[in-house]
Amino acid sequence: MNMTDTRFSTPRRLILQGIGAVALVGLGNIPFVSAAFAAANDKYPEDAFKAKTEADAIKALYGKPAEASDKVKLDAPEIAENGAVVPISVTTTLTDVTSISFLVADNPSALAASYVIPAGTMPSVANRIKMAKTSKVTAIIEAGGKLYSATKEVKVTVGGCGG
Amino acid sequence: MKLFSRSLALPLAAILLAATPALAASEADFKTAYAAADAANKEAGTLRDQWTTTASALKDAKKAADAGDFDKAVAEAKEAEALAKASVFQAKAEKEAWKAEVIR
Amino acid sequence: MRTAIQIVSAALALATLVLTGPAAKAANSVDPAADAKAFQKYFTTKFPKLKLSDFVNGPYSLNEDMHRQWVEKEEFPPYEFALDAGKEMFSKPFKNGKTYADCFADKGIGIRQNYPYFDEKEGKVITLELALNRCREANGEAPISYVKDDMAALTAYMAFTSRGKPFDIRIPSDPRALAAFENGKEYFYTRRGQLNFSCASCHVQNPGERIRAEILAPALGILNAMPIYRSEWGGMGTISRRFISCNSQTRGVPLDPQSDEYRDLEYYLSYVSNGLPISGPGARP
Amino acid sequence: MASTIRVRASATGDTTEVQALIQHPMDSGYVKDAKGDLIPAHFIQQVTFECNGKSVFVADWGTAVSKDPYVKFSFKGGNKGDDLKISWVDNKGASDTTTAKIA
Repeated sequence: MNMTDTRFSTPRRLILQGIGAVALVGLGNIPFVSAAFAAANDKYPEDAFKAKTEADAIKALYGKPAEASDKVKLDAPEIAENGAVVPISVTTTLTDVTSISFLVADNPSALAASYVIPAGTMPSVANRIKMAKTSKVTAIIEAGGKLYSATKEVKVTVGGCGG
Repeated sequence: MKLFSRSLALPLAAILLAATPALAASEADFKTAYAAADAANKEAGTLRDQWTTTASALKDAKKAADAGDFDKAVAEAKEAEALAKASVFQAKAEKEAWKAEVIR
Repeated sequence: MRTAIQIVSAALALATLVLTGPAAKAANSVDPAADAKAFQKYFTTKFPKLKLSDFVNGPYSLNEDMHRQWVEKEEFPPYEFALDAGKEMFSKPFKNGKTYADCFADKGIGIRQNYPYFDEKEGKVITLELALNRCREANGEAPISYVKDDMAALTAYMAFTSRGKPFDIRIPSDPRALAAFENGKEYFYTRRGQLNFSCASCHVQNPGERIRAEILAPALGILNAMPIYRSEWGGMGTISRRFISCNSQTRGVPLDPQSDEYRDLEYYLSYVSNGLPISGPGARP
Repeated sequence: MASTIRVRASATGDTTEVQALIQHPMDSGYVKDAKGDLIPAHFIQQVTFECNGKSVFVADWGTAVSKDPYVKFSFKGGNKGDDLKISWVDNKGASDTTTAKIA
């Protein structure tokens, strides 16, 4: 792997490239979208983002519990280089995915980001989030109307020798 | 490891110096203590090695004096002086000491 | 009170004696080339697995977890906006119609690796940041801050046009140039601030070690990625800003940006990294 | 004024990979400024991505998304040369839109 990638303009074929291009079989069938909860349509889920705890956020957003699943591949650093920019991404082999969310348990409000995944869009997202302190980070994937999750702990502290 | 032995000597010395005033300090006491601290800090400035902690101790001293609490003001000024003197000592000591650390 | 200060000086005197005793070899003959060779050898021996050019990535070449986070950021780097702003500023003419390109060799493109240089007329080190402000003043414009975004954007664009080119710092056989190099070296190894650290304490004795969330970068190649977008600052930082923040980290009062010590320090650090490629602008924790 | 949205959209086969970087302070409302006063919350709440009039991705963001936010995803059904329309709106009602061609 090329350690110093100095070609700025051309798109990079780096190890993270694989995450974006996860081919998903069986997308042909049109999923019935029960617009029961905000996550399904495009309205901004205001109260989910206002919820303090993870449980409240998930309830407000999806209205059902999530079960851990090894089909949800959450990629997060062990020690964040800086709490302000923590690269987090998730991908899955689950099919019929309609929504993906990231939650940080110990942030002032747990829900960090939530994504609507229309039919035809791959079930994988990469983004950069902020973490107040060391905390469990959870990715939730809504597939076929059910919730699946994966959790990792990310250590966060300030840098430097104090000043 | 030499990195730690030296850096502990200085902060410890500064804490040792929190003098306890016997009788209530007056504004004059504060002025002399502050002048001494300020002079030492200026010398550190000429040696290009002032400490941020000296600056904040001087600021606290002035704030206490403005509030009329001259006991606290003198104590802060004394601490500022000690810190400033330590920084002057550090700068002078380092005039030679740095050569020992150069990569050869 | 008096006795307390004597205790301090006694303890320090003892510590200094212990240290300077063994290495009392006189280092008064200034030989930059030998310094640079020894400097690079120290780091390549300390990190045998790294190629010389890897050192320009600082902490990211010394820790796999950090490296992955860096690779992710480099996919679409946060300094993208500063780079575009810098490119725009660089070509926007001054009130007198001239532009920065008129102040620099090769119109300012692909020349970052030659900075800082020693100006024999003035007898002092000229850094890229100083040259940019001088160009503004020569064209009737007000100088800009050395630590704020505009200067970082301009130097980001100029660094970008030099990406991959090896550092090529020259020391003319002018005694004042040798003195500037030596002055920079002295500043680099001098302990300062209440925490009593020198630049070398962290970047020579402890690169690759953790200092809370961060991994200390090796001193070799430490300026190659400048200016840097630091997550810590949530914005760009010039070399001036980095020196200032390093000083205050050790509780030392920073000097003014572009003061003699800082320019000479940049001269020393750039010279000993000759041959390593420019990789700025960079992203850092 | 240059757009605040930087996009890279490249199609390989029938899968288009999209990367977006948006210039925005993303203030969470929990941070104090130098004087010690709280910087009011100012963050992008929703970003919509449409290709040929069809929504391909919607991002709902809270106060924990990084400054100059970045997101990457892929979708099927986009071809080289198609338009990808991206627009965001923040909690103060400000917004920006840009249209990029799939490379």
